[in-house]
Amino acid sequence: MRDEELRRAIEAVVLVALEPVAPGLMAELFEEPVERVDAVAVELARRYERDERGFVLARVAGGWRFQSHPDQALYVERFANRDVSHRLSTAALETLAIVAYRQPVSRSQISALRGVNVDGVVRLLEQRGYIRAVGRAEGPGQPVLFGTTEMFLERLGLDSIGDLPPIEDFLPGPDAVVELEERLRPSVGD
Amino acid sequence: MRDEELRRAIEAVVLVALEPVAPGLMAELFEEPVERVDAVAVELARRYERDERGFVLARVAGGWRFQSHPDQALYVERFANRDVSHRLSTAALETLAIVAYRQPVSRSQISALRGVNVDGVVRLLEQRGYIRAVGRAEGPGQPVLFGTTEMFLERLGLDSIGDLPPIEDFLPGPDAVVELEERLRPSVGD
Amino acid sequence: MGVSVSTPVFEGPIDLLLHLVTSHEVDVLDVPLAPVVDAFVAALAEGKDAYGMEALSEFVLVAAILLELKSQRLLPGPDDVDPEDELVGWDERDLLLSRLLECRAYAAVADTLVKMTEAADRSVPRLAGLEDDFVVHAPDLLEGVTPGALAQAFVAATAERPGARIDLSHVTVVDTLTVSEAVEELAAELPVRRRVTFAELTGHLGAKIEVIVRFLALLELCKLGRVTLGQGRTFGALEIEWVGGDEPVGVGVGAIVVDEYRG
Repeated sequence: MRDEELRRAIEAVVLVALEPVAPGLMAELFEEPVERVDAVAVELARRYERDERGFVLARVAGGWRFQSHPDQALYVERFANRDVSHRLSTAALETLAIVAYRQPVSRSQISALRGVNVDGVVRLLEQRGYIRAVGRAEGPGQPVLFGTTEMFLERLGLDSIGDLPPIEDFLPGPDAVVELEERLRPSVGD
Repeated sequence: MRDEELRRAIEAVVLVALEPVAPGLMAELFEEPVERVDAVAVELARRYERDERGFVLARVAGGWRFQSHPDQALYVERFANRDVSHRLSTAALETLAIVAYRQPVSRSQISALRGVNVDGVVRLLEQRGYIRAVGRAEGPGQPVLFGTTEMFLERLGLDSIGDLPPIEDFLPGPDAVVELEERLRPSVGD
Repeated sequence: MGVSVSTPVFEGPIDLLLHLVTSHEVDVLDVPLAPVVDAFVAALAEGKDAYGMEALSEFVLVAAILLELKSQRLLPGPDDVDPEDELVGWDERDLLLSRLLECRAYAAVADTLVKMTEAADRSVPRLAGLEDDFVVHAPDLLEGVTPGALAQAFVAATAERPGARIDLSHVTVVDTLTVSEAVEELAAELPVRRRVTFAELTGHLGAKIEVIVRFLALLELCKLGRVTLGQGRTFGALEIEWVGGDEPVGVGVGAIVVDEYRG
């Protein structure tokens, strides 16, 4: 298959898909190496961007999908009358962050970190489809372990969980750590 | 709005639409004369054809929509018939159950019950022929209402929708409540 | 963060106070915690509408961390301790330290997640799918799905949402427990069993709050001289013996405070 043919086939299949299409699946459909499919898709996405199309070919949750260009948000929102009111509370967001970076993680592990009971928040995140039970821990009680979902990736526009910004970037710097430690040192003999 | 801007806006809105978008609606959204919108859309469709895109911008049922290029039918059909999963996902089954018991029901009503966006799942059920649009609700936006199909009844071996098991049978009955209560009460004297 | 505190060394929002304490600008020993509590009570008095549950619970979290910090600092330093005990102290401190750091990091990440979501929200995926004229021969996805399974799916889909619950009567049994009720139950049960451990007495209970209420009820009975409580060794099983004879325990006649606890 020539590059041009491959490009057209990708355009057609991604257009009719309801979910991001994995390069591996396209490779099977087109009987071409997955690296080639991905390379052509990357080039195609670049091409749309250069041509200033109103849509983009985006890499989300491990696959390719068409979506409207961010700078057309005004018209798209007007058209779709979408409610983006599904804002999460700070507590829910911080819990979601813990699940995202610590997965798989149990309720009590999250609780221990947040210092509060998180049952309600975990349930909410589960109902919204951002996290799900991914297994059970060994040991007493075999608590349920949670991880993030494909939908979480889609909502954040991420290709994979590895694309989250490194947590180290958000940790207080070494100076702050040293100082914090000083504070916590039991003051021997004073 | 310049022609280029109008083109981008059309591309974005038609891409996200679930049904063909009437030029009149776009004219309202973009605050431009309908003739201009249509002229730009016609030119855009020609442009795609000339560039040999894998999709076309087609005039269908009084509106514009994207669809795969006819000469890509082989791959699209392969994709549509791929053997990914033989079973409905939990999300799809729950959505189907809501349509079955609550019909006629709109996307946003299902969304409100499930707590997540259901556009993709509804689309899947529709394309598989288990549900279909049965009318439109009155009121703002006149949302499409969905109901189950004959095929759905056939697959479940039902004569009519009235033969679905009463939902009350699946809620915890008074007996279960009493039993549960007994179990929770400290068993005096044993 | 809405709740402010006022202390001799600091005046302002409580999370800023925590920040200052952890970043060495205010000595935690200089912060009297009483004004912090006063601020909380004042906030409550203003009504939760003034701050919202979110801000108030955040306040409690921060206040708890402050308290933890302060108690760490106030505890006398180990004196003549064997190295192992000292290590225990280090462990706790390290745990607290890493928890504070991690909490801080996740709070910062949460802001970034919002920004990412907002950016992603500006794009809408195409969900129109396949044109109608394509024939899908894919296998029947409803294979093996019975009408009953569908009904169960409906119950699952609708019962999950807190607003859509149909019957909660069976839950309220667990939800509201009074110590006086527990006292009555124990007064009926214990004379029969005579000697029993706390674990045996509460082993069948599901909710933690039930166990707690039984424990409070036992303390009441102990106060009334109806039971003796004993523990053979530290962390050993709590043994309960009925010594109260057969007279009925007068509940609700004024002798026992009738507290209600909600799970």
